Amino acid sequence: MLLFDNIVKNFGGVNAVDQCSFEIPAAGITGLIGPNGAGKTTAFNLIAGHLHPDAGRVVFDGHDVTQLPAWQRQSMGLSRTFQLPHEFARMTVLDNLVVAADNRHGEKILNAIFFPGRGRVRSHEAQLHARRTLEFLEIDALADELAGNLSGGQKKLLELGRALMQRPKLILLDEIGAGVNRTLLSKIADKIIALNASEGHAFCLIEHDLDYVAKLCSKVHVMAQGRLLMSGSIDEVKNDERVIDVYFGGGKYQEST
Amino acid sequence: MIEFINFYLIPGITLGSIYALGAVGVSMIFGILRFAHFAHGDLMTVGAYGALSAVWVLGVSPWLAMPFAIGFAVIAALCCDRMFYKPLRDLPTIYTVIASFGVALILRSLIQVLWGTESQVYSSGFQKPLVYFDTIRIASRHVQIISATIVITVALHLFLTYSRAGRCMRAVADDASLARVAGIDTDNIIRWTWVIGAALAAVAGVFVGLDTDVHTNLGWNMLLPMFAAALLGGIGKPLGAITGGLIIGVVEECVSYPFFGESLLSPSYKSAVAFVIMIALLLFRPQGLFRGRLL
Amino acid sequence: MKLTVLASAVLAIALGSASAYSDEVKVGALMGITGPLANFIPPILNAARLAEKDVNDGGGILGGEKFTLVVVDGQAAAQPSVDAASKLVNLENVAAIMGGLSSGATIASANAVSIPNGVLQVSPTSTSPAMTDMEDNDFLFRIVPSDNYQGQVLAKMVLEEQLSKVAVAYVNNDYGVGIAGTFKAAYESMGGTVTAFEKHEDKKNSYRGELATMASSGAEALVVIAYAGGSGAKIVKQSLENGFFDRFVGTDGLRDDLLIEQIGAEALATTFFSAPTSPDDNPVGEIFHTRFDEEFGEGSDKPFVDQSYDATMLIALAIEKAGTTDRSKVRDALREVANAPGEEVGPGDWKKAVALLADGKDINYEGVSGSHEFDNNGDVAGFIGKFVVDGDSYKQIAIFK
Amino acid sequence: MSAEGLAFYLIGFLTMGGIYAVLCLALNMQWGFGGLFNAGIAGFYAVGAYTAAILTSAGAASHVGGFDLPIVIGLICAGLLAGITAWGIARVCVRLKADYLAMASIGFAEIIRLVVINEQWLTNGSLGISRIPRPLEMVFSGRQAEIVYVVFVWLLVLLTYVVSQRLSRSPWGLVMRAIRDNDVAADSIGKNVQRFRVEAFVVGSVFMGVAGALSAHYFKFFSPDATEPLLVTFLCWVMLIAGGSGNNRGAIAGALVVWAIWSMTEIITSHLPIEWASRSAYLRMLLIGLFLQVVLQRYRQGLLPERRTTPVQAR
Repeated sequence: MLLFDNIVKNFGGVNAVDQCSFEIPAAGITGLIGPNGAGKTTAFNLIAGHLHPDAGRVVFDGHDVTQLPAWQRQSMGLSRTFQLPHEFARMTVLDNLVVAADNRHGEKILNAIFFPGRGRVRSHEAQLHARRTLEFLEIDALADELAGNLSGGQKKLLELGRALMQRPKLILLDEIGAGVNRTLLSKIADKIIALNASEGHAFCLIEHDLDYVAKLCSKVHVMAQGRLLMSGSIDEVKNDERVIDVYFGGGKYQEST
Repeated sequence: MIEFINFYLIPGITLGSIYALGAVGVSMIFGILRFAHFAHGDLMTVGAYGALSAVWVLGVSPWLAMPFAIGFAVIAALCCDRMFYKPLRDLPTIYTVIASFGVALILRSLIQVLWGTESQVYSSGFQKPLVYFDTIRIASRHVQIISATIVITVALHLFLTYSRAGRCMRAVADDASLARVAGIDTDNIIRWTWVIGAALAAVAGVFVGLDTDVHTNLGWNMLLPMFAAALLGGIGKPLGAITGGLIIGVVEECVSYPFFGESLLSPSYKSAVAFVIMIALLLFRPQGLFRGRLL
Repeated sequence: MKLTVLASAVLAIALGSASAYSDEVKVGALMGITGPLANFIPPILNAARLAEKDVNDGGGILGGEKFTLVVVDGQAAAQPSVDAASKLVNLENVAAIMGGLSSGATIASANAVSIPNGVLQVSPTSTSPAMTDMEDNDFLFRIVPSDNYQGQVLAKMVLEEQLSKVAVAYVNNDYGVGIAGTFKAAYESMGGTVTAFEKHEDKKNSYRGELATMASSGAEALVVIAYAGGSGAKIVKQSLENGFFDRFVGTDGLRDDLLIEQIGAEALATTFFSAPTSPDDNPVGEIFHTRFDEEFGEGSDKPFVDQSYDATMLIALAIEKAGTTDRSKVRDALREVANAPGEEVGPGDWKKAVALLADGKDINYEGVSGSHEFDNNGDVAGFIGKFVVDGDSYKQIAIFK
Repeated sequence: MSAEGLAFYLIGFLTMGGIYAVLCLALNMQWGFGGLFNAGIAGFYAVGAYTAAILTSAGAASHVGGFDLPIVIGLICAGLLAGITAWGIARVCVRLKADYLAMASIGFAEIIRLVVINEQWLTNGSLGISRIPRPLEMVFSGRQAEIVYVVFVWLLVLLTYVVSQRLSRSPWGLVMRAIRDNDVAADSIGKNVQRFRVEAFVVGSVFMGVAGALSAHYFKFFSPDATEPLLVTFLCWVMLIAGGSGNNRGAIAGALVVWAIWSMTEIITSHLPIEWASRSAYLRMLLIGLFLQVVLQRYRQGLLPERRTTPVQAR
């Protein structure tokens, strides 16, 4: 599904991502873990197109998307959520989802001015879809609330819902669990598993909580210092000496992060 | 060539010195308080009129009146911050920017009510310039302005490098969040920013009055070149702002020099120079020459 | 909503106060108090006040009623001038409007307010040639000659001084561009050579670069068409300091006491100025200036002071002549009181003028700034005087017609 | 003062107020929907005004112009040219963050102003363009013409309002709001942020050009002093903030209320004794400055705050 191929990204002399390569399969839920500063979020930004690599290439669904801006990758079926909530604060929850739907005709400015009817059907569909998504995520009661007034956890759900609106092939979840209470967290996990099973969305998620990763992910990539440390099942990863060293050991990887 | 130095370069450096002193405040306020302060030019005007009052009342020379200029401008700046900017500090900066537009209007109208609108001079008459080596002609007030700017620059550099307040200011300008973690008293830093910014603006205002005359639009007319200077030097870099001011001043004066027989640009387009530099910078090197902060 | 309440309260108060007096004759003064011309305003306003005072001290207008000037701020720009003129015409119900200082403000307010509402407007200072052939139904007048005129006279004056090569530095606004353009055309057609012709913005601090270029063009003198309080004094000062020019020719904008204050009379010994004036057999200028300085302390030599007084006085005379505040009658009366023939009256002669008018005699106002004979376009030909510096003031030495 | 006088004052007031309403609606398209901090309104206003003036005025020897074209064509061209200018500027500038965009747009507006006052062959420089016609001038004259023009202006306010309302209720408007709230997230949901911003900047500027053309026809004369940034850019911002950015009716209400305050404060100050005349004008400016601060601190939402309901109604 997605190939992260030999990517280098340099910020002011520091290689945040350094010749890192991994693959995200078309089915299943992939985890991306690593200590703080390992370059995980940078990798996500590179995949989603919010950053562009200094070297290497990103291949998505068989297309080289390295040079494409984020919005084009999204329309190819690549969605994401953010580590810190990026809601549209002054819009209602429902609109936050509706806007994410594709409405090519309605979004043309000349149509908006001269043919306000074009795109109306699509808007109607998008609203229905948005309401169904909110129901599925169990936040439909908040549909008319301004998104800025939501709690941190609710915003995470909102972002997940927004990412689902264009029926993406792959969804990147950046610390979906951070700042979310236990109950909501396991609810989110259930939703992700359900979505993966029923709708066939592939997921890749960054997460610190290894138990959470274990619950969700079939395969895990471990990053450290901008490089891929290893890949494998969660059990393999948990028992790997290098990983333990990075996470707990104060070994050679710790110093530089 | 000697004509170029006398009539283009030296006036350019003088103008640049004035821009430079004004731009320091713009740059620091932009870096620390994170908004474009549109009333900064009018702080210059407040300073110039403060000195004018002292010249009138006490009959002293404008140089001795400088403390009054600084006092007026600093008080004005601190009051405006307290009354108009502080209540908006937690909002998006756009509100503060618009507020500063209003403050510019308030300051200017106050000056017009209190001092009237006719243009004034500190002292009348004209002096023949000093002549060096039979060729270089430079007005003594230009010598004074330029050397005073050098002294101020050195003092500012020492303050920012060696005093605690100065180091804190630089830290906040570089990275506000980091500075907060390090336990820096932000309110205090903000106060220092206003004091230094306003004081230098006042000095610049008095310099304008010394060089030409004092009128109520004096600072407002110079605002955009000062912004350009602050951007050129890099936001939050006081010494960068000084360099930027000098560059803008010199370039503005020198573009109309007939380098190749024809002047590069009609003098009536002089003011466009600062804008062109500013726009080019925004597009190609928004961090400025000295790697300033990007907002 | 509170704002709407506030706005209606403001309106209510205003309406109340507007209708409070009724036995007064109101004339609007459309000034640019704030805005780019702000630093010229105080003496101009004082001159209008002096005219108001002269009328009231001389027994009032229309049989003893109070003559009141309503001053509004047009900010020397089109939008606020139109708005201010509309208030004068519609709310204050003025009989006529004195003003519009910059041509842009005058033309816009006349087009949008005075002409459609049929109100006489007399501008004391607008010099734009565009005003000459406006379709104004004869409601718009001005008492300064169009730029076309002063420029031509100035050219004659310069040639008479044996200056055949001059450089021209002019400020880039309607005043500077207008006079400079006609000066250049006239001067060159009479055989003079303009060696350099540069416009400038009046907010700059240094003009040394332009001046150096102009100095090297071989000119014998520098013609400065700019306001002394704006760029004019700076240009003269910087030229003298650096030895670019030692001889200057100025217009009424430069002929300002401020110039002598800043430069000193000595350095200006060879400099001469053109300015609209009155014919020499009408020595009212001197008396007026003395009275003005007694009343207000200073400022009689500032630009446009004379014109402001004359415009206000002419309007007052026209109202008296019309015998009513009816707007179109006031307009019709203006030419009659301003133009010859008729018994001559001057500034301060209000009582005499009223008496003459009461006797049914024709009068002819000869003002401080000229004799004001309006042509069909509402323009005056005017007299241009030649002035030189005399001590700390100016002296008229010749008159051109 | 008579009822008739009051009526015609109100007509004059509504004409200027209407022109400001168009400007304010245009700014709302840029700032209210799109979060674009345009501080160079005066520049687009000038482009529109001069385009209309040059195309519709009677002949003149001193500058290009005198095409004597119908006013409608002048208006359309004014909008188009302002839009094209805005497109050029937007292509390079809209990616800048708010404060930087403000500075860049001020810079461009100043350059436009310098071109206008210096290129005499084109604009007649500081002497201005005269003999600009008004609609139906042949038929109506005097006070009737005032009434005709106020109707004309408000028809264009209506047009601007309809366009603005359609935009804000369309999916395009929804995306614009999303971009305003969070451009990175809008990018991540597949919206071409750059394209939308350029569109918003251009469409707003088109109407700023139209507003410029309207004032040129109103004054029948246009010179650079009518493009003073204080009177165009600054005042327009105060109007939008006071009226409620993001709300089209708020933009119109803000334009009228602030113009009323701007205009009516003078009715009081002009009744002060004449010795006060020059001072009171500054006191008035001072009051307007303070009024802005009060609005910013107390009534930040404006008269009519942004509506939160879903713009596209589900049926």
